[in-house]
This record gives sequence, structure tokens and C-alpha cells, in this order.
Amino acid sequence: MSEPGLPLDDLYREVIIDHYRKPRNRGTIDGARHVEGVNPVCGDEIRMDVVIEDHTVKDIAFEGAGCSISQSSASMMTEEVKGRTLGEVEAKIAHFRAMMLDGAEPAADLGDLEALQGVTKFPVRVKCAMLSWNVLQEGLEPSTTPA
Amino acid sequence: MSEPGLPLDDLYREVIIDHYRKPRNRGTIDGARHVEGVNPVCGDEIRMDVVIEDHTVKDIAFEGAGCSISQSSASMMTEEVKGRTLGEVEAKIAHFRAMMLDGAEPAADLGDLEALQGVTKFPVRVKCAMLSWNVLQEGLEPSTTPA
Amino acid sequence: MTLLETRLAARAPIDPRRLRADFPILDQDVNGYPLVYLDNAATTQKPRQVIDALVHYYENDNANIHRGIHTLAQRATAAYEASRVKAAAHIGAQPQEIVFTRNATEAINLVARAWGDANIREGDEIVLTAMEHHSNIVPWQLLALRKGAVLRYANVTDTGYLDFDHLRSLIGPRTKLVSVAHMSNVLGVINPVADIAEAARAAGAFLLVDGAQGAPHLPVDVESLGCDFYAFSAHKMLGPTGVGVLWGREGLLATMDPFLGGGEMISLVHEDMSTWADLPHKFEAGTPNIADVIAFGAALDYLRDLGMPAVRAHEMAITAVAIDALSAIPGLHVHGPKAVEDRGGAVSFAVDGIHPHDMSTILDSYGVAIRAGHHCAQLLMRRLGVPATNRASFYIYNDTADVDRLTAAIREAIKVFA
Amino acid sequence: MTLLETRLAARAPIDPRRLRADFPILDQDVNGYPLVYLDNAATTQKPRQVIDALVHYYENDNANIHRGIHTLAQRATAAYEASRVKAAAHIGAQPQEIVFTRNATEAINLVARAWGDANIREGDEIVLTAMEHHSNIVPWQLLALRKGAVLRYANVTDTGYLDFDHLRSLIGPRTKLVSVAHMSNVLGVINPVADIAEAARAAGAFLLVDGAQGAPHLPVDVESLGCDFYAFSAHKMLGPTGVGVLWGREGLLATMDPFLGGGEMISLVHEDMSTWADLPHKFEAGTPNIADVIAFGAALDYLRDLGMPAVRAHEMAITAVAIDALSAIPGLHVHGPKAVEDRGGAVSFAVDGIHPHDMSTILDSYGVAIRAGHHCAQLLMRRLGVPATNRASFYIYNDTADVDRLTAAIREAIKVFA
Ligand SMILES: Cc1ncc(COP(=O)(O)O)c(C=O)c1O
Ligand SMILES: Cc1ncc(COP(=O)(O)O)c(C=O)c1O
Repeated sequence: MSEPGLPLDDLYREVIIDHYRKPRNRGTIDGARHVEGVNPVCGDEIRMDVVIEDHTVKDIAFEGAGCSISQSSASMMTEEVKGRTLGEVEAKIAHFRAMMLDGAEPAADLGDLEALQGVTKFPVRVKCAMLSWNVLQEGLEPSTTPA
Repeated sequence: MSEPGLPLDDLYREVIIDHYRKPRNRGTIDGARHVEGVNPVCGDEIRMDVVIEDHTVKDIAFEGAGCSISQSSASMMTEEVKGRTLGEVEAKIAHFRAMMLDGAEPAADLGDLEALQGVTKFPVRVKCAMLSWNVLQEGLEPSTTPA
Repeated sequence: MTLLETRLAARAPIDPRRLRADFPILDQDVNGYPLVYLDNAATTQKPRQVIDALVHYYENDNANIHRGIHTLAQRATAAYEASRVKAAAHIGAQPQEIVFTRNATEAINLVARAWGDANIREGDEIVLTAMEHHSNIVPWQLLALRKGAVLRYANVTDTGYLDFDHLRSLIGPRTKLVSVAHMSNVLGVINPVADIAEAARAAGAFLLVDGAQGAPHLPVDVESLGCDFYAFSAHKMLGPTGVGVLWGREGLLATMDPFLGGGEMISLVHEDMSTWADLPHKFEAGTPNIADVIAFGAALDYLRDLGMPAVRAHEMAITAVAIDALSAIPGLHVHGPKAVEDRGGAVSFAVDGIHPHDMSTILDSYGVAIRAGHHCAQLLMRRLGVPATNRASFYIYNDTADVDRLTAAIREAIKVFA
Repeated sequence: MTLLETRLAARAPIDPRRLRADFPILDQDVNGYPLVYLDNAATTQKPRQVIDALVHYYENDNANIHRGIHTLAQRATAAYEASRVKAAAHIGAQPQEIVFTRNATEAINLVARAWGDANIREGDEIVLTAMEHHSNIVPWQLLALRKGAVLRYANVTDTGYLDFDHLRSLIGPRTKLVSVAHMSNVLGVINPVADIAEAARAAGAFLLVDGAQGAPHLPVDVESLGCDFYAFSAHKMLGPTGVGVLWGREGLLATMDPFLGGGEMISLVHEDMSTWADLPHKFEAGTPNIADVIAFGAALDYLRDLGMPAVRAHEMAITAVAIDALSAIPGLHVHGPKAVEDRGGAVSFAVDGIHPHDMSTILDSYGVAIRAGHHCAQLLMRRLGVPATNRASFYIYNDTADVDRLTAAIREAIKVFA
């Protein structure tokens, strides 16, 4: 078949397929703060365990089911936030949102996550990329009761 | 104004306007069998008192409210059935229905009622002409409890 | 607003002759005469732009919405949600507060079920007026029957106004809801909604406004009206049949249970119970009337471009002409207020010795379409002491030539019955 | 019926290439490729004849119906009621048994409220199946919640059939209603409605058939099905959005209370109570979706002219081709029955290692529109052990070239994830 009419290569970048096939930080953490989220429209799920100590994300793990975008986004996100201070993580969340929702260029602190910029050319898939970030945000809120 | 595009003259024949203005047999009859009908779509009402003796419509009277067609039809009908045997009345009802609903030519026993044939050119008004006849039919049924 | 003030608020005055070019249906003969369409309170005609929007949708974008990933589904979803934004803007509301229904009637029933069943108890009172359309009576009767609640009806004065003092006297500690028409479809009178809202609020009652005759004809801002629900129908404001709108305050809609269950309105479905989608989808079960909602967007654009103050100014002007011309006919009596500041363009009238059905038939034979009947307002008919009225109702494409045709045909009818 | 028998019953075989000329939307490029529309179970495209009927109505006849005396109102009323006759004919019913709703979902909700609220008591049981669409689950959940009734779900076998023995075992003395899909929108399987009707009848229970996927694809005769209610949607059978049909046995509809209150559905309105209009108007409150009901008539004419046996034969043929072609793709698994005698043209499938949303995005980039998701059947997704499926669904204008385009695009997707 000839080239598709949409920039599929921008969407399914090598690093995304890689994280989808081999998710990093997959699993659960005993005694961690547990948060989860579903995208009811498409059924994608993310369950996340976060350990916060000394204003730092000491550990993080996730499980989930869904499309390559939602799952690779979660996997890359865990890599990028693990060991970071809450301030750094909040900044990353803000930068990721800006890239995905407001069309901003990827900020330097996003690392591999930059690969998800291509998703913005597929507007219905943006919510897939955002799911794990919304769950993370909830995990950082003080009101969340630890598991 | 020029001539209307529909045969108004066929609808509003002189005799119809005359019966509408001066309804015959208007009123109530003490001790008579009472029946009534409403056309819920347009609100026309007919209340009728019928005295049946010796298989004959001995007396009949009506009251009502509504358009010229429903009221004149009732008025003409009372004139045509008063004093007639039930058999004759049933025949008139059948002939009137045939004229109004099946497009039959007016039967000889319809008298002035023939004037209502023009209503068939105005299909939404046919139910107006039929109202008092449906009420009369009910008044003839043995099950009707006398007032 | 006086006519002058309304005119000044209008960007540009409406030129009905020019607008008629947008309405293909008006360019036809009926019974040998050019059509004069004066049944706008029943439903309005549709401009080319609305018809084109339907055709464009079905020829280019048709797909089921919200869940589809493919291109047509994305286009259809975006267009559907764009109409929600436009409907919200039309009444000064937020998009998530706009629920699309089939018509105003369904919007009112939705409140009666989804709000009423949870909030109305035995002995509670619902205050209506004697001029309500059946669609703003029967849902409450059914609710009252289910719950043992009581309906109270505010009087209509001899001059065709709501008896506001009587209405206020009916609102008391047991009143849970007041539900009134923004504008009567029979008398044309505009009700003092803001004052009614104040009276309702003081008693802790909610206020629903039946805007079926409001949204098409008046500039509407739900915040300044102060109501809690506002219901209207697309087909009475240039839009297609099959679309209604319920607006409700977000906080109120959020607390309400769903009305209909099915696709689109759920979040998660389990065997025994389900969770609901966010507002407004919680109230839109099943495949919506996608095409018509999108075409309604074109109608809302059309009205926005005219400007609702201009629409109002035009209707005041033509209603003034119509009331004068009708009142000059011997034996003709106009129901409802005469002052155009207080009323819209639905003009009911009686003619001595001629039943409205006869009048309507005769007018139709001259190509003039009016409505004759109880106008789904049987309580008001009883109050007026008539079985039915004649009603001519005007919209943006009607002009004084239409009034001339109307009065000429009425004079012909009077001759028939002379 | 075997494919051969169905073909013999068909007047003339369907030629999809010829029919496509009637569907303007299909003649477009999407993302640089000619559109292949395979999302027909979600909604079908509309032939020129249906679009023209809408345009004709709005350009010539638009008026509110049933109460108007003027010429447009007469024309609109006649055309609206003519569609009722056609809808009745489509399923072998009587016109007075046909209620127009917004969609199949509303039709089912109508029964849940107007029949269910009066007939279901605490402890009563309602039997559904695990393959139902949310629209045939959530209304019963809401009813069960109101009344304290119990829902029971019949199993789906590993091969994608209804487990009829299990269903029968669930039907007992407490069963008041059985409600099943005529055809699953996910598995494509056609359920044995006549047998289910017998089992329901033997237990004194009523049977509702969700015909959303039945009426568009199968010859339907409600008498021989033996059900009590049958619900379907116009938009899934060439008709416009915004129209559904509830068929109910006349005697049953006659005993039911109204669902929505308002204009059109009343006979007399008094302050405290009202009386109802005759069937079917009792269930059609407010201004109906007049234009779309009329245009639905054009869709029903179109299907009648093709003949439902011919529609069925064409779908069996193309489904057989599709299942063969899909099954030949390594790593692809088709859900549901393989025998086309037992199923319609909604073909769900899974591809190893590729989530349906990714598949749908990739297919869309090649101009192929399928649906990916839970298809409003979350219970069935859990039963299948998948979060979602890919679904290609066929209709009269699809041919084997569309199947080729589908399979080629799937192979490209597999390369992306290889
Ligand atoms: C089996 C089945 N039932 C019910 C429905 C609901 O139809 P609608 O959304 O038109 O009400 C659908 C359509 O998605 C369906 O496929
Ligand atoms: C004041 C009023 N309320 C409610 C309605 C009902 O509108 P619909 O039939 O579009 O639901 C109407 C229209 O006839 C109306 O004029």
C-alpha cells in the first residue's frame, strides 16, 4: 500500500512502540499511595502506585490496559518522574500538558516524552496520552488517602 | 379579493350557514336518552337527547359548540331523523357516511344534508360533519343508559 | 424595552423582503395565491442555510459521534458539540449546561422525571399559570399523580396578563417549583420572569421557564432571568424538527439522576449498576439527533447574525401594525395585551359569528396560513370562555403586506357568514 | 435460511456498485484515499432519496402537524402518517401500533417507564443476555432500582452464541420480562427470537426485542417472531438521525400509561387531570421529529424496493467473504459465529499485539472507517476478556473491494507494530 494520508510515523515513533511492548516500571508497590483512572470513552485504564518521601517521587509503578499511546505514555512518564522532586514533577506535568493540549514545543525536561508530540496531529488520541498524567496528578494531591 | 383557489361556495352553502345561524331542534328533552361527543382535536362538542319509542325517533334535540360544519350537520340531521323509524335512520346514517367518507353520491333520503357533500373537498373538515352522526349512532345503541 | 430602545439595540433593522430569499418554502402558491405563512408560533420555516447544513452533513460527514476514531466520526462529533456551544451562547449559558432533547416538551418532562421524582414529595406544591401550554401542565400532572403533590394555577387577567399578585400569593413554604411560559403562545404576553424568579427564590422554590416562545423571539439571558431551568425547541426558531434544549444550572443538573438509560450516557456498566457520564452526556441516551443538532447550529448562526434585538424590534413593529389592522375590522376582538412592549407576535383573535375553524379554512383558501384551535392551552381557552381562537403569528420574514393579505381574507370570511 | 434459500427469496440481487451512486457521501477521499465506510452498525449512510425527502419537505410542506387546518399542515400530517404505515409494513405490524421515538434507546426506555413502572414489583425478574447493548441494559437497571426487581443475564457461549439453555433456565415464575437483541452489534449473532418468545410466553413473561440491528438487516415479521415489543432506529437503516420506532401489541400499548406528557398526546386537559389521545398519539408528546419521520419513509421505500431478502442475501455473501479474508491474516481472531446463516454483517475481531484504537487510527489513515471500542457492550467485553474490539460492519453499498481495502490496511497496521 502507498503512504498513508496521515503522518502515522509521527504517531507511532519507535520509542513509543518500544515502551508499549516493554513497559518500564510495570507492577505494584506495597504500601504505596494508590491511584487509578479510566478513560470511560475508550476503556483505557491506568492503576498507579506512588511513593513520595522528602518531597520526592521515590518510587512509582503502574499497571494498565489500553492502546499503545496510553500505555507508552505511562511507561515513559514513570521513567521521567522517578527520583524527581515534587517541584520538578509538577513542572514536567505542566510542560507535558502544554505540549499536548496547547501545541507548545516540547520543553527540555520532557526527555523521551517528546516522542508523544506527534499525537497532537491525531486529536482524538490526545486523551490517551493524557490519562496517566491525570492519574499522576491525583497521586500528588495531599488529599489522596494512602492505600 | 379575487375568487379563492378552493371551492368555498361548495363548503359554505346557503343552507349550511342558515342552519348554523338558526339551529333547528336546539335544546334538551327531559327524560330522554342523553349522549354526547367531543372532537378532541378541534374541541367541537355535541350533546344530544333522543327519545326512541316504537322503533321510531320520536323526538331529538341537541346543544353544542363548534364550527359551522359540525353545528349545521347536527341541526340538519335532527330534522332528517325526527319521526323516522330506526331502520330509516340507520339507512340515513349509512348513506351519510358513504357520502362523506367513501365519496358516494348523496342518496335521495339525505334531503338538505346533500349540501354537506362539498365538505369532502376539504378533507380536514370531514370529521366536523361526522361528529353529530357518531353521537347519534351511540344514542341508538341499546346499551346506552338513559339520562 | 420600548420599541425605540429595542430598535436602537438592534444592530441593523430586519428587512423581511430580503430575508425571504433565504426561505425557499415561502416562494410558492397555495390554493392559487402566494403563500402567506402566519403559523410561526407552531413552527417556523427554515432558511436555505439550515437545509444546506443538513445536506452537507449527510453528503460529507455523517457518522455516529463521541466514540468513533475515524475521520467522519471526528467531524460529526466536532460539529455536534459546536452546536452545543452556540445553543449555550444564545441564552447566555455554559455548554455543559445544555442538554439536547427532542423538543421543549421532552425537556420539561426530563425535569419532571429526573428532578421531580427525586425532589417532590406528598403535599408539595407546584405553581403554574392558567396560560400554560399542555407541555408545561401534563408533565406536572403526571408527577403530582406519582407523588401526591398539588398543582396551583395563577390567574390570567381580563386584559390577558399574568396576575402576578395572585401568582405570588400562591407561592408559599410548600412550593417546590414554579413553572411558567416565558411568552404565551396564545396571548403573546411576555411574563415577568425575573420577578417570578425572585418570588420563587424567596420561597426556596426552583423556577423552570418554558422558553418555547421565548428563545425564538426575545434576547434571552438565563442569568439575568434568574431561572433554574429553561426549555425550548429548535423548530420554532428556524431550526429543524426533532431538537429541543434543556438548560439547567450546572450544580443542579449535576445532582440529578439520569432520565433515559442507554448508550452515550454511561461511564461504566456492570451487571447490577452503572455509573454515569459527565454533564451533559448523562442526559443524552442513545444516538442523538446528530444531523438536526448540527443544522440547528446553522439556525443559531442565522439568528446571531440578525441579532436577537433586531428580531425583537421587527416583531414589535409588525405586531403593532397587525393589532391595529385587525382591531379595525368590525366584530373582531384581539385577545391579550395590545401594548407591543408587553407581548410578542402571536396574535389570537375572535370574530363574531365565525368559528376559528371556519375562519382558518377560508383563509387557507386565500393562501393565508393561520392556526385555529385550542393551541394546546385548553385551560386558557376555558378562562377566555372560548372553544378555540384564531391565531396569526409572525416571524422575521413576515411584513406588512402579509398583514394586508390577512385582513383582506378575514373580510372575505366575514362576507361568507354575513 | 441458507444463503442459497435467501438468495432465491430475494427478488433481484443487490449490486453495491450501482447503489453507491445513490450515496453521495461515499464518493469522497479521506486522508488521501477513497473512503471505505465499514461502520454501518453504528450508523448507515443515507441515499440521495432520503436527503431529497428532507429538502423537499422543508422547501415545500413544512408545518406543525395534526392540529392545523391550513394546506401545509395537511400535507405535513399526511406525509408523517404515511411513514407510520411504511414503518408498520416493514415489520408486519399495524400503523396504530407504531410509536415514533428519538431512537431505539428511547423506545426501550419508554417501555421501561410506561410498562415497567406499572407492572414490575419487588422481587420480579427481568432476563437479559450478556451480549446486550447498554441501551437494553441501563433502562432495566434503572427500573430494577426503582422497583427492587432483579436482573438476570443469560450467558454467551465461547463460540459467540447465546446460551439458549441457560436463558431458558433463567426464565421462571418471577420473570416478568425478557429483553434480548435480535442481532448482536458486536458478535453479529442472530438470536433465536421465536424460541425465546415461546419460553417467555410459557412463563407468562413479556418479550421485548431490541431490533436496532434486526430491522436494518433482516426480514422482520413481529407476528412470527412472537414478541410483544420491538424497538429500532431509523439511522441504522438508511434513515435520518433522530427517529426511533417502538412497536407494541395494540392491546398492550392500550393498557399502558403515557410516558411523556404534553401537546399532541392529550385528549382533554383539566387543572388536575387529563385524558389521553388514542394510540399511537398517546405516546408522542410535543412536536414530533416531523421532517425526519417523513424522510425515514423514503428510507423504508428504498429498502422495500431492494427487498429485505435481497439485503439479507447480500450481507450474508459479503460477510462470508470478509470472515474468510480476515481469518487468513496471521494473528487475527474473529469474534462470534463464523457461519453466515447465524449472523449478520457486524464483524468484530482482535489482532495480536495491536489495541483496537491503534488499529482504528491506522485504518483511518488509509481511508478505512471501522469502529474500535466497547460498542456500548461492556458486559460482553468482560465476557470476551477484552477491553475493546475492532468492528467492521457491512451494508448494502459495501462490496468485496471494500474487504480488500480493509485487509490491506490491517496488514499495514501489523507492519507498524511488527
Ligand atoms: C443492538 C443495539 N441496541 C441498541 C442500540 C441503540 O441504538 P440508538 O443509539 O439508535 O438508540 C444499538 C446501536 O448502537 C444497537 O446496536
Ligand atoms: C409555550 C409553549 N410551550 C411548549 C411548547 C411545546 O413545544 P414542542 O411541541 O416543540 O415541544 C410550545 C409549542 O407549541 C409552546 O408554544
